[in-house]
Amino acid sequence: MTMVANLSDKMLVPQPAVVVGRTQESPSIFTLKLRLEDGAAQAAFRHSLGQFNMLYLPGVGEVPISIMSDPEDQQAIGHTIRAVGRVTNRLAELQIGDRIGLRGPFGRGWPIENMKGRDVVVITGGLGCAPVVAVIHYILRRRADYGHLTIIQGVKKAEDLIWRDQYAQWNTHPDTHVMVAADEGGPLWPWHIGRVTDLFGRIPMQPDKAMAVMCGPEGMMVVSAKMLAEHGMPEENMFLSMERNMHCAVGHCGHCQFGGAFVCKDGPVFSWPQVKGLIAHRGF
Amino acid sequence: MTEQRKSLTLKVPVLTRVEGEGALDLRIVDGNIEELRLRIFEPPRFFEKFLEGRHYSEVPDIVARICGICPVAYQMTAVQALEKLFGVEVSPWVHDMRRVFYCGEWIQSHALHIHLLAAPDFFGCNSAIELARIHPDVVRRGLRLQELGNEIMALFGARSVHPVGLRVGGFHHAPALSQVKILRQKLMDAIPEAEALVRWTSSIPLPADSQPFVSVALKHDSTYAIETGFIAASDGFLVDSQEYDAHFAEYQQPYSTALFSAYHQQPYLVGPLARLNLSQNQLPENIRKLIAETGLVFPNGNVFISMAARAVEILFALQEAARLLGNYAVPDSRHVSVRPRAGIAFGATEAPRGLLWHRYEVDEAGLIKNARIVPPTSQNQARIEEDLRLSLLNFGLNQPDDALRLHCEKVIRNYDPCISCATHFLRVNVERSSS
Amino acid sequence: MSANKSAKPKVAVHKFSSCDGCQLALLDMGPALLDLAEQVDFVHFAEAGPFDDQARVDLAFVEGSIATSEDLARIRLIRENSKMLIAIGACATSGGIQALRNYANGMQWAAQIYPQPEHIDSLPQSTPLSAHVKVDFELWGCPVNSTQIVGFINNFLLGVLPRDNADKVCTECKRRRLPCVLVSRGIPCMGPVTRAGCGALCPGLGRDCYGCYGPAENPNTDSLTAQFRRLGLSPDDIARRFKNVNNFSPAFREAAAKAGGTHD
Amino acid sequence: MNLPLGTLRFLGFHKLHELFGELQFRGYRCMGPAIEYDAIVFRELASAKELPRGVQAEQSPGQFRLTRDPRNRYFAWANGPQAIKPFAFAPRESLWQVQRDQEGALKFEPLAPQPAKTAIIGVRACDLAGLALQDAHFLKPPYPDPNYEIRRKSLFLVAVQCAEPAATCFCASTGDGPTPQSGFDLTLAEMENGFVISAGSEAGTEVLAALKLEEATPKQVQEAKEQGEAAAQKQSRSLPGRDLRPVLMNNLEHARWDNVAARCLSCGNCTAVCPTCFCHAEMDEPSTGTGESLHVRQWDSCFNEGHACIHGHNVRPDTRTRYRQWLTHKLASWHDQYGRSGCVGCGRCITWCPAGIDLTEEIAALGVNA
Ligand SMILES: Cc1cc2nc3c(=O)[nH]c(=O)nc-3n(C[C@H](O)[C@H](O)[C@H](O)COP(=O)(O)OP(=O)(O)OC[C@H]3O[C@@H](n4cnc5c(N)ncnc54)[C@H](O)[C@@H]3O)c2cc1C
Ligand code: SF4
Ligand code: SF4
Ligand code: SF4
Repeated sequence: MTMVANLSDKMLVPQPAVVVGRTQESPSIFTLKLRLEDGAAQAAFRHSLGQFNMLYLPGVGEVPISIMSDPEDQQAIGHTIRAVGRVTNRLAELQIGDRIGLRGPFGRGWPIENMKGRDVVVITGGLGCAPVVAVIHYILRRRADYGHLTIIQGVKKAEDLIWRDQYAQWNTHPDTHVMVAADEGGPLWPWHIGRVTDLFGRIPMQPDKAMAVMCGPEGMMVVSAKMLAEHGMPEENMFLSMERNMHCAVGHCGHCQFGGAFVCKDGPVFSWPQVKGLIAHRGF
Repeated sequence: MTEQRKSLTLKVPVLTRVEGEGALDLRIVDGNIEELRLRIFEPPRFFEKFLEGRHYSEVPDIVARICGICPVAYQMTAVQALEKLFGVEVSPWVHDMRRVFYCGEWIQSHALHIHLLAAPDFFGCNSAIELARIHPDVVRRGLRLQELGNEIMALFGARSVHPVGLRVGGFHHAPALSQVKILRQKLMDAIPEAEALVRWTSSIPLPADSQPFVSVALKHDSTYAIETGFIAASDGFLVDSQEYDAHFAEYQQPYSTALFSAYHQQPYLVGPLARLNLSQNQLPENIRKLIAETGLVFPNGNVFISMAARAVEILFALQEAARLLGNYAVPDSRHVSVRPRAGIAFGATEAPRGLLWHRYEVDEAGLIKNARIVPPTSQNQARIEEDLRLSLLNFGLNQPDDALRLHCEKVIRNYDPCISCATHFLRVNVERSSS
Repeated sequence: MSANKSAKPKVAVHKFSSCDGCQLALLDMGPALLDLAEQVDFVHFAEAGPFDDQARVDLAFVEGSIATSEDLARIRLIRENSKMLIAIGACATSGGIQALRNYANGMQWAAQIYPQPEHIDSLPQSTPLSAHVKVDFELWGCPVNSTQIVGFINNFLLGVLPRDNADKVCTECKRRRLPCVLVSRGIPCMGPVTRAGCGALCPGLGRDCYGCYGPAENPNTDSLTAQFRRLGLSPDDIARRFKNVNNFSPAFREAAAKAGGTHD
Repeated sequence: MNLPLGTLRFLGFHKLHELFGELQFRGYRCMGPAIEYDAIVFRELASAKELPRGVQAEQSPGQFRLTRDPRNRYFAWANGPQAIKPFAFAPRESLWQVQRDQEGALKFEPLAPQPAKTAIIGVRACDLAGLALQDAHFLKPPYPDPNYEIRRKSLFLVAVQCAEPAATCFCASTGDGPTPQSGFDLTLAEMENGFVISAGSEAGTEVLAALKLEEATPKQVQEAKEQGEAAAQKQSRSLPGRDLRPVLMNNLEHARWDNVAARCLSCGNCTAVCPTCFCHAEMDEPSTGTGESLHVRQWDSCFNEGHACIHGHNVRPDTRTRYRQWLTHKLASWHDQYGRSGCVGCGRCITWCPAGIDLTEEIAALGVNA
């Protein structure tokens, strides 16, 4: 009993934040730019890539949402959100000027510094996955600092791929390859039909030095990690972002436990060796 | 003057501000009432059947569901009937606290009836919410009293609708002294409010509409009867609850899912006015004085006075509960042990709306073989129709439709009919002949 | 936020076969009822006065079970007229205590009871609303309490549905720091299979829960039945535990049938 | 005047009321054992006279029965359903509130509890061990929980050595009892006509000094020691004290999980009575028409539906995975988190499980030998 906590600790009680920008990315996905109302707090806000905030709708509830904006952007905090349920559907109705609560940043993010100079493989599945998109943006903005960038996305059906233009646009960057696979293709589907893992043989990388960042359905990440290992990537170079139920975000409420780890503070980004023992087990 | 109307059919498809759903059909032909029906169409709920095969200990939780507004009445009548059959003597503490518990229901139900159901009629309002715009203090006072009634019930039963504290043999739980002290203080503080309520209800101008009828209620020689007494009628009749059947008969009308009831072949009144008509001299001194002061007179043949009668009973129930809680102590035991015995159990108590009668046949294992429950609204049904006829003639059949309709509703609401109670399932003793 | 604050939401309260107890969650609120009436517009609430059973509304709270053919037509109309339909109470969510007649031949009962059963309009079964129309939210309990209804309205005013809580009564019992009476008194508490919401009223009085909030999520009625047997209950006793206020909910119905016994 | 920590004194039964008096004089309300619904719980006691003397309890899986203690002692009962947990980690409390004004501006305000200073009399060694684990969890930097901390600091703990462990106790095997070792302000060992008493904190030594007691005789001290050892010997259940990570985590698909799931009610009673379980849920309670909302937290359990929900998917939808989460967290992953097992051997989850599930038996059935 040594620490005396400051009651108004911004990490435990939300601070008012105002919506300063809003973009509809797809019918159900939108991006909010938020600014803490307290100017000093906004100026002091620092996060690292892969961390998340708790966004709070008064009277409704709090949800964990990854921070999308560039860590060097101090004007606003960006969040790309998919409207899926009670809180996020309501967040989708926010307009510029509206206020919500925000606390954060929480958790451990991507080892972005360690990736410098290396080939990077980004693997995501299902619908667009915010935490890795932030990595893509980050690298593309500092293109010269990184080696080959391969973006691999798997979807079930061709129509599930959102941001088609975005993928096409990423593909135009130097040393950047976008590979998309759909289990079921469709007319004018320019990419692979089949499983994502079919594409692994074609990743331009120096496997022993490359790093992988993954986010998406856990089953997909498990298969991807195994395949990458088969292609020669050391397990400790693979990272993934996990999602679990979260209420407090500071390791107290117990909901996000994954074995001995609290995803909120020990993650959400983990290295593959940290999680590989349990991730395949239904129930953890 | 409007000319004498030839014929009129008035239908009120759903009576508002009554508990449960019923309708009124009125047909006037050539200045005569050809048809007048209080039509209760709620589907029957067959409670007596549900009770068959149940253990006696389950009865309080089941019969409560007959009515959300007066569950205590059903629970109390049932447990007392069963205790009498089983030869169970409850402790004085249980006895007193049950009366307090019952007072809570009277306060709650009466305050609800006055403010949410009946009073708006007398101010040309459609609801208490509208009435609150004209008389906010009156309505708030009424709702506070209602809340207090709920609190008393919750003290013993954890909630006021379908409370869970009563059992055959006593209570499940005794509230802590500290809780009782706080509540008692609130009751004391509310007494002046209840007095003001009596004054207010008695100051509301009422139609002069005195009618001859028999009042039936429980009567007790030393207290104002609530949970115990003999069944009495204003014609001097007095019997034990066991003999109810010999004097009261139920019958069906094709338009109603609630049975009608007759006392010696005639309609009769049960409820607060009937009680005051029979037992006003059992009220404490100060209440009788207040009654005299306000000009209220009992016995009274004007059923419109029922609202004031309820106010008087609220005051009485508050005082009575406060009195009984005065020397409260947590008892050593909250209930006595019960050993079932085969036989027939009878019980009667005064539900807020009037006499409630139960009869259970029980086997030696304590399982219910059959049950009969006669709720107050069934008993009032015939009287309501009779009143409507007399009252309409008195009011004048040539009044505009709306006025007629409103008058009928007003008359019906006086009785605070509870349709949920009435249709809990109904049963008549009819001789069925089969060929 | 974008919620349209200009118009108060229109609310209807309807009643079907019931004891009226669930509507009391509103009528028993005390003066707070008047404050609530500031936030929403009760356009139909027969027991409280406002009558407009054909009104188009944002929220319809419906008490009672469907028991007559007339009920059937009425609930369909209410569904059509309501943006959101909320079933309140055991009657509306599981058929209520009157669903006990579903186990017998209801019409036969009517014949035993009424001299002229032909005047009684009664469907063969008493059923929950969800058997006939789409229900947007269910508030369980016999009766529901004001916290549930007002909580629903408060959430609705914020543009969301409340979080559903289908945890067991035990969770509330333990938060109240009550000793478990099943363990300390050996009485057959239904808490472990019953949905939370009442605040563990019965164990709070030292007695057993009798399941009036209906089945909880993931209820292990088999295990509880086994425990009741160990406490000395007969198959009949056990069947009756489940055949109570929420007898027609699938979980309790099945448990009662499995318990065996002769009670019907 | 303080005494050196560990000084042993003797408090005769006739002086027990002085302990209450001294604590009350120092502004503590005294919480002690009381009988409620045929169980032993902690309630505020006005004086030592209200202690239920001569009460004992027989405990077995799913059953708790009060009995008479032939020796008429004060603390012959081993433990009741409640540990210290609810006093520090409230079952339900508001954390903060928010107010939205007409213009839509938000104001957040933390809500700090203001607990009365509370002395708990009759704390057991297992409870102290449990509290130490809760401290480790809630007070861990960088975000110590302020509400927990405030409540925790309001406590003064009077521990009692267990002389009569229940049949469900196994604290000896986990190394947490039956004699309190640390974490208390005062500790008592009940003897024939009084208590050997000593202090474990500054606050405790002050109270002890103020009581002006005789020193305990070497004989009394020896007897107390032997009583503790004998109590440890009496325990019939046990749990391997070692790290069970390897065995449990290698048996995640064992058939026993299905077997226990068939019996488990998934009611969460075990987690509620456990002195170490810390899971809680947060939620919001908007009020009507005022723009105000409370942010509340309350005890949650890994046996509850919402514990592991993520959108459109429940990570632990069934009892098998929920029970496995509970047992593997308690006995295995706790080692990763706090360097030891999360079980302190109090046996509460065994007694208070309405289905009588016994974790020591489950562990054995999973093939783990003591
Ligand atoms: C670390 C982290 C980062 C995330 N980043 C993003 C992001 O950048 N963009 C985005 O759109 N979504 C993100 N999510 C998922 C997002 O938190 C959920 O979609 C959201 O909580 C759903 O809430 P709801 O009330 O709208 O949905 P509902 O389905 O109504 O919620 C139901 C219940 O599940 C819980 N819940 C549902 N999904 C999650 C979840 N994934 N994590 C935790 N609890 C959940 C809720 O708390 C609630 O108890 C992230 C989740 C985590 C854990
Ligand atoms: S659910 Fe229960 S309280 Fe509600 S109306 Fe039906 S019987 Fe009455
Ligand atoms: S008393 Fe009933 S509700 Fe409470 S914990 Fe025990 S079984 Fe559950
Ligand atoms: S404890 Fe059970 S029976 Fe009692 S009120 Fe709650 S849900 Fe109903």
